[in-house]
Amino acid sequence: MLGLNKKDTTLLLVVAVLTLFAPFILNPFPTDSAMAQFNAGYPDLMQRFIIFGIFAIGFNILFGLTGYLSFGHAAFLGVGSYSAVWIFKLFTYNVIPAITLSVVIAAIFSLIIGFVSLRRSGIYFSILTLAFAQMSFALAYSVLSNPKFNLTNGETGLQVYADDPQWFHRDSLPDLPHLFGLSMNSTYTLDVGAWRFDFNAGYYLCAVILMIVFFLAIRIFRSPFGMMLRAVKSNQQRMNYTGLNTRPYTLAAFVISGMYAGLAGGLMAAMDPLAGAERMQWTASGEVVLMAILGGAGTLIGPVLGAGFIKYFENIFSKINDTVLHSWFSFLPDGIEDFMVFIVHPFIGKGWHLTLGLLFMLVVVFLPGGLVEGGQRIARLLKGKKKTPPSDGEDHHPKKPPHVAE
Amino acid sequence: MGILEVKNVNKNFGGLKALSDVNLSVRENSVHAIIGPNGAGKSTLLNCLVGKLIPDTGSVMFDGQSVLGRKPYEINQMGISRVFQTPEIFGDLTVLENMMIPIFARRDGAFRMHAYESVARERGILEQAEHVLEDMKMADKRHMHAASMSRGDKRRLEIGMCLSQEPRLLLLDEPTAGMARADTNNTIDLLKQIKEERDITIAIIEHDMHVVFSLADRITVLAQGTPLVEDDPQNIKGNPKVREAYLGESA
Amino acid sequence: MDAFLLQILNGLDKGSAYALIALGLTLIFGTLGVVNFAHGALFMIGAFCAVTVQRILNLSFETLDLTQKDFLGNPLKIKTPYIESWFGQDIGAAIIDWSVPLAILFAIPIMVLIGFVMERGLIKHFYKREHADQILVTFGLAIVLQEVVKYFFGANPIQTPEPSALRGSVDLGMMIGFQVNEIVYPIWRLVYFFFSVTIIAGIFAFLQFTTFGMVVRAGMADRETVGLLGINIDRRFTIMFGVASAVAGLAGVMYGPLNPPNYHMGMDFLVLSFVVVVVGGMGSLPGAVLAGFMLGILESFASTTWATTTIPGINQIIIYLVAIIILLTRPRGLMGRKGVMED
Amino acid sequence: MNVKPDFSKNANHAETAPAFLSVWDMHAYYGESYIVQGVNFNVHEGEILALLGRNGAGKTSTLRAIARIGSPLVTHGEIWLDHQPLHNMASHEAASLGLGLVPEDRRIIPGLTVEENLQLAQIAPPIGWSIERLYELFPRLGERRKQEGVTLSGGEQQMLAIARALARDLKLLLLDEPYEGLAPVIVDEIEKTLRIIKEQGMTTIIVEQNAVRALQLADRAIILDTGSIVFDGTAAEVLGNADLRSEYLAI
Amino acid sequence: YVNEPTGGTVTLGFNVPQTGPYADEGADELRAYELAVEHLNGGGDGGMLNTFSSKALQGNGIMGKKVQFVTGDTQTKSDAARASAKSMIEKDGAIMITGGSSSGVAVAVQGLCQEAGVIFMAGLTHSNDTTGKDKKANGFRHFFNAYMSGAALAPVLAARYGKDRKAYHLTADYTWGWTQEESIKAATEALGWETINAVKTPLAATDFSSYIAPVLNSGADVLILNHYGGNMVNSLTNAVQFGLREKMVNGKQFEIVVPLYSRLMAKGAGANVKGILGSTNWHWSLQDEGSKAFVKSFGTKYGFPPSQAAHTCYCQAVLYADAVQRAGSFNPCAVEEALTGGDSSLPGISSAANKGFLFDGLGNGQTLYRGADHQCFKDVLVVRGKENPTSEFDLLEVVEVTPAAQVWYEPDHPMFAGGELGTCNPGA
Ligand SMILES: Nc1ncnc2c1ncn2[C@@H]1O[C@H](COP(=O)(O)OP(=O)(O)OP(=O)(O)O)[C@@H](O)[C@H]1O
Ligand SMILES: Nc1ncnc2c1ncn2[C@@H]1O[C@H](COP(=O)(O)OP(=O)(O)OP(=O)(O)O)[C@@H](O)[C@H]1O
Ligand SMILES: [Mg+2]
Ligand SMILES: [Mg+2]
Repeated sequence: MLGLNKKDTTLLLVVAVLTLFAPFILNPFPTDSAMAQFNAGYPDLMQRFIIFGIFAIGFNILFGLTGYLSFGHAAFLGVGSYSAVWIFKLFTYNVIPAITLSVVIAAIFSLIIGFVSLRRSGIYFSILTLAFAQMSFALAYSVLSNPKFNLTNGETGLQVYADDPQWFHRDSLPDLPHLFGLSMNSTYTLDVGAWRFDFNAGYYLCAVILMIVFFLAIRIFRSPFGMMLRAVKSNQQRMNYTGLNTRPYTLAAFVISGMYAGLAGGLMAAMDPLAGAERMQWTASGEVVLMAILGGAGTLIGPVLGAGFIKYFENIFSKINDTVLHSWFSFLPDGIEDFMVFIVHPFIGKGWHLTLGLLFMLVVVFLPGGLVEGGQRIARLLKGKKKTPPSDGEDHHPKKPPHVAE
Repeated sequence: MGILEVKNVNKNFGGLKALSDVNLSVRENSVHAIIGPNGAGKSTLLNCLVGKLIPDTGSVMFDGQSVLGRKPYEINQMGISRVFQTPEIFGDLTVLENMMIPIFARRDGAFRMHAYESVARERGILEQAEHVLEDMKMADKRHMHAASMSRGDKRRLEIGMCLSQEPRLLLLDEPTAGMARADTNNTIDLLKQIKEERDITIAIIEHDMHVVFSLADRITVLAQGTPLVEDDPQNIKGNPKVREAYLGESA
Repeated sequence: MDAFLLQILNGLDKGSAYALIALGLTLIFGTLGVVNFAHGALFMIGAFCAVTVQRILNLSFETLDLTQKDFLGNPLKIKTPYIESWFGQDIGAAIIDWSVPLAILFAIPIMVLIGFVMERGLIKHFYKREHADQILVTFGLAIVLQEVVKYFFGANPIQTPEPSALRGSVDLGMMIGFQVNEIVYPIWRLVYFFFSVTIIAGIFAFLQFTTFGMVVRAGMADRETVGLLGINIDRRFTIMFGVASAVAGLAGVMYGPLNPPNYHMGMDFLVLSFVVVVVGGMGSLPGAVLAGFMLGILESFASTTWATTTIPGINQIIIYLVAIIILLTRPRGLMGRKGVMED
Repeated sequence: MNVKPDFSKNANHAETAPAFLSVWDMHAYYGESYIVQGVNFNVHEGEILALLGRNGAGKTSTLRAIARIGSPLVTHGEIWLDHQPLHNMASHEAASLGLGLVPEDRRIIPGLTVEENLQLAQIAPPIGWSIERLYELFPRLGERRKQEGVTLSGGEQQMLAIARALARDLKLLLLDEPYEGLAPVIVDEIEKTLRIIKEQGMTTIIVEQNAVRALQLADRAIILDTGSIVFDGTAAEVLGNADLRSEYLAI
Repeated sequence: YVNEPTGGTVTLGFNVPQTGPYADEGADELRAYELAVEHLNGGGDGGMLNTFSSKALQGNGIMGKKVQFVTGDTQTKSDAARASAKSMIEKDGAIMITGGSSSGVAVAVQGLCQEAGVIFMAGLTHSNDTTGKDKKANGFRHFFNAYMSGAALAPVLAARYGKDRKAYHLTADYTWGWTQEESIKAATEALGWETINAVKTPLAATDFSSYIAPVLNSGADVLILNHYGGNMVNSLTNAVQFGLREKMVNGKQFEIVVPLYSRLMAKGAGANVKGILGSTNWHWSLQDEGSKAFVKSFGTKYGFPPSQAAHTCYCQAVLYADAVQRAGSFNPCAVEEALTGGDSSLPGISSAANKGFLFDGLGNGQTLYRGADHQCFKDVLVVRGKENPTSEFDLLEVVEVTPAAQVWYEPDHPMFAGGELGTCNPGA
């Protein structure tokens, strides 16, 4: 289907089903139960899963295929967000022009930064991208938000104000980002018994876009272009002496992944019309690196899983507080209840970072291929412990032989 | 006038004269062997031909065009392919993929962004790659990761990759080193066959005299960066200077 | 001229912190090839060694003072450190006063131990893994270390003052013929500078005048072959880790009086120290030190009013700008070795 | 045709092992691929053993397994060297017993000069030939002592790899294709050296594609095919057995 | 309206920094909120509910509905704070969001609440913009602001340090820093001080030596640190290290001023704060009934006195509850009307804008929640680092309580101009 082989078609279908039914899948617990705390099926978080999924997929096109580890990808996401909000401010709340411009501006930025940074490889490349992103962040945070020339509105983030021109805005349209009148935050809520499911317009826009870009990512991975990128990763030298110019290949990959980042940034602004400078900080760039590795760099679905994992912890675990704990353990005798709360306390609420850090370590130590490997192991167990036959070249995370002479 | 003309090439590394005043002319459709003691500058000369090194002085003309100042990929696009002394392959890719890449390079040039097409649909290229694998007797290894092959196999793969490009000039740096005798013989046959079938010129560096004398039409002996003699194989064999400097008594 | 000298001093002083942290990092990152995102955390733990020593020395018993009231109106509890009651008030107070220098003695074994445990328990399994995996595991470790410290010490900065004898500033300018108040510099900052120079010299001597450095470099390039030559490279890597960890820790201990430690100070330095190491060139110790001092000085100059009015915001981006310029003009940073982390 | 070791599974092999080096039922894997499939052989003190076979037969893997390099991973079997259980040792411990390997891809350490590469070999005991003496054996290396090892020519690197092994005081020398890339005169030279050290009592295993040369040097020969031994006998037997030669060695 | 509480409970969202540099401040805010919830639900000793001038609250929750709460982590990042607030609104059905420890976050979350149609009760936010150019109908600020700091501090500075002073400013290079600098500069210049230089320091700076070093021979005799949090702790520590406080310049003792103090940060700066003047919104040593009651119930529960952040958060929770109760509805528009729509005014100020909801008994004396911009007007404290602290909490002493009238400004004051309050948004 769509020019994909059977395996990829299945993968795409699985992703499609998962995203379309996410409002159900992510809200497995009745709204009033103690476990409802773990429900993730509310619009904002679902949108974030998708948006960061797109960001991570794009990052992985660069990192997973070429091995170039960019430590400044958040800059493109930030630039995308700023562009989108500027469209909202100047022209219209319609998301189509905003998202389009995000992608275009991010492409221009990544073309420039990529062109310069790709003159170096390895760690030198990483630090160059980091430096560009940190400069963008610093400029956005203060210099570009000075009262005379306020491009970014600094610390607070760029917002739409009532007195902004919005030339193409009409009163009949929602006062929030919308798709030809369909407001991005309009949500249809379905109550089924004790359960509640939210179907949000913005989420479904993101979901459709995700499916498109995921499909494109599959095509890229399976294309001659993708093969060339993997060849660059494997041996640039041989590539050159084989008559292929590596620079345009890597630059193209860089720009494509920058466009994905810009798209994610644009969508982020479309879901919530604010563009903050922290989006460009190194921690944000680091986050997408972690997402890709955590999920399984070089795999198609891994980065999406990694993105979901991190965002889930950030949004769900940070909200568990002692009161919630007490309600969970209230069935226990008082002393034991307090003891349990005491034990769990450091890992939730303000301790969610600790949990995340521990999980990072556990995943890399026990699942060298990332979450995808975890999934494969489970699948293998279910299939009855058969060793998988040697892959047929379809498997895109070739285990490198140990780099003894690196 | 040969297809490859090397004129007055000099190359120094620091104080070391690796190549001094090298002149070489390789006739079209011939096999030209370059032999000589270790460290004579043979690989350095090859490096100057493919753009890995730039000679300090001198000129290198391929088919009437200068190769100097061109990037390696441009030189390859001119029709020069090279096999390295230590195998250079795409270790993370499968053998089949390794074989496809040079064919893409020949078809599409230095850069072409087929980002939406599928590798699996590139029937022509797949077939061609399979064909070369058959020739190299490696078809059974097509889905192996290239890095996990034994070294002899890696070398055969690299030769295959270069042949698949149908180059006009093929540069081989010790192609059969570490190769089993059976495969060495295969390779000799293959090269002979290719030379007959195609319009190809081969320059080969080898320490295995069996290979050199089976293939070469002409031999240049390089010593300490300068050509010592250039002659037909039979004359080289008998040349006392060469025997002393290079061949030793056992040859 | 005086302003110039002053910023040079500042630069040397900032630079000595950068150089020291980068030196530790380059031992692990540039030499062992492990992308250690936990290095900042080691620096932070060093600083908290000083906090801990200070806390231990300040362990107190409480007496009630009925004449004063606390915020709830109860009698005020007066704390007296045990040290003061054991050694008398003067000596006790003096010991507490010197808690930061004393912490050095405490920090060295602790940091070396942390380095050993970290290497044996975790990093050892990651030498052959991809850099990406190293990033993930060390970043996870950094978060964990940081959160543990936060759990015990809170998020606020904690004062770890220098001994009162070394507090305050000296008028260096007057000594060399300038006017009063023209070049005034804090004593502890001068101490920090000389301390780092000493440590840097020590590490250089250790690696230069012994074969240790060569062996470790060789081991990083090709562990297998070094093992075949009868060298137990694992042990040397562990030692290297211990040394690097101690260097980071000492940098942290002495840094406390300059700026009060908090649990995230490591992260604040992390990115910067990577930049310093890479600008210095991978695998080069002198490079890291040079880059540390250079960036320190440039940063100081960029923060002068003259610089910020000429190019607004230059103080925010100077380090990154310089990094870009250097990396584009010199392929391997200032003095990087070929082939180290270039792919 | 496999040799049966003279010891049973449970005996204390240290006493019963008849030979200087005994490899008993060794199995080894690279990840999931089963490479060395139950290899048994003995080498007596002072003997030179030639280990022959096609590309990918498992020769290198066998040597690496004996040298205790972690890959391939030996999952079963025992290796005794001079009554010491090598199979329980890490590679640096094996090396300190006097085992040395000249690896097939030379493994010159990047970033170190020629001299440093040699010095590195003399950091841990037992120390063998002095560096000056090695320079006498390979004058070429002496001339290049300050050059970075990896920029040497292929043959020079091979000399360095051999010199580095001799810089240690060895009981057992494992040579993986030592003649590869060397000019015939140098090969003669090295062969002479090997004979000299043999006379001094060194035990050697040599893997070589140039089977004839290896067999002329060796006392005994083993032929490997897909990870198991298919022949174990004297070198003369191989030279005399045309079937064997043509089937496995193509000579 | 959005998230109308239907059952027997009502959910409030407490959105505070739980990770990052302000985590301790956030933790203190959270303690205050929990205390407020306890008091609202009739537990504990009732705290300031007993001293609060409005007696609408019954101790039975809000309008008879038991108060529940959810917590979230702002990470002191606009994005994360908005994500957290959104989850409270979308997932937990929170009817009001409150908290925060920085102005950037407050403005970002305030904007979100306006769009989503819930009430935002700002926590610690000191920038003029929160109720200036970024004010929103659904947002309310109890905390004081940079302008007020300047207005309160300037006379005290003049009285103590004289009118002939030369000031050198170091300013955190982001919006709060700028409004702080603008405010204090205006206030001190009005008194006759001269501004020698105003230098912006990068937000990420951890060491300020290169900014401090030139101060001494710039001719300035006062250093004003427009820094907060970690920046303030470090810049002050550095300034003291450079020996500025012992120097005589222009024949005068060199002085340092920290316009915005917080006790938690003062603790971080340790002995360096001794004798240094600044302003705060509130301090536990205040002796009015409200403050005493609050310190008592907080101190009894947690074992140490509350910070100003805790105080303002507690007040905001109580003020919100009270407004709902008085309005008889959770509808944000009704709440806005009850909270700021009144006609009462602060005594002694003649201004058309002096109109809103007047209350007392929450510390700070008589307080007006002004209708025009949703900013509270009340007494502002000028404090000084204590020379001989008796305990680890006893770091600041109140030098002067500046009356509300002195920090009053008109809603159209240039430092606050630009934004529009808009109209309340009840959401769906
Ligand atoms: N980058 C370099 N720096 C310094 N010297 C070099 C460098 N590259 C090569 N050389 C020296 O130049 C000489 C010629 O080297 P080259 O590799 O061309 O020899 P070769 O003829 O190919 O020998 P072999 O048959 O052993 O491969 C050698 O002595 C080598 O040490
Ligand atoms: N790192 C590796 N991972 C997986 N398989 C490997 C690896 N290295 C070698 N092999 C496989 O092990 C088999 C034996 O390889 P080995 O290198 O021992 O052969 P060899 O006899 O030395 O061959 P050659 O003469 O080509 O050097 C080969 O089939 C090869 O594909
Ligand atoms: Mg060569
Ligand atoms: Mg081999």
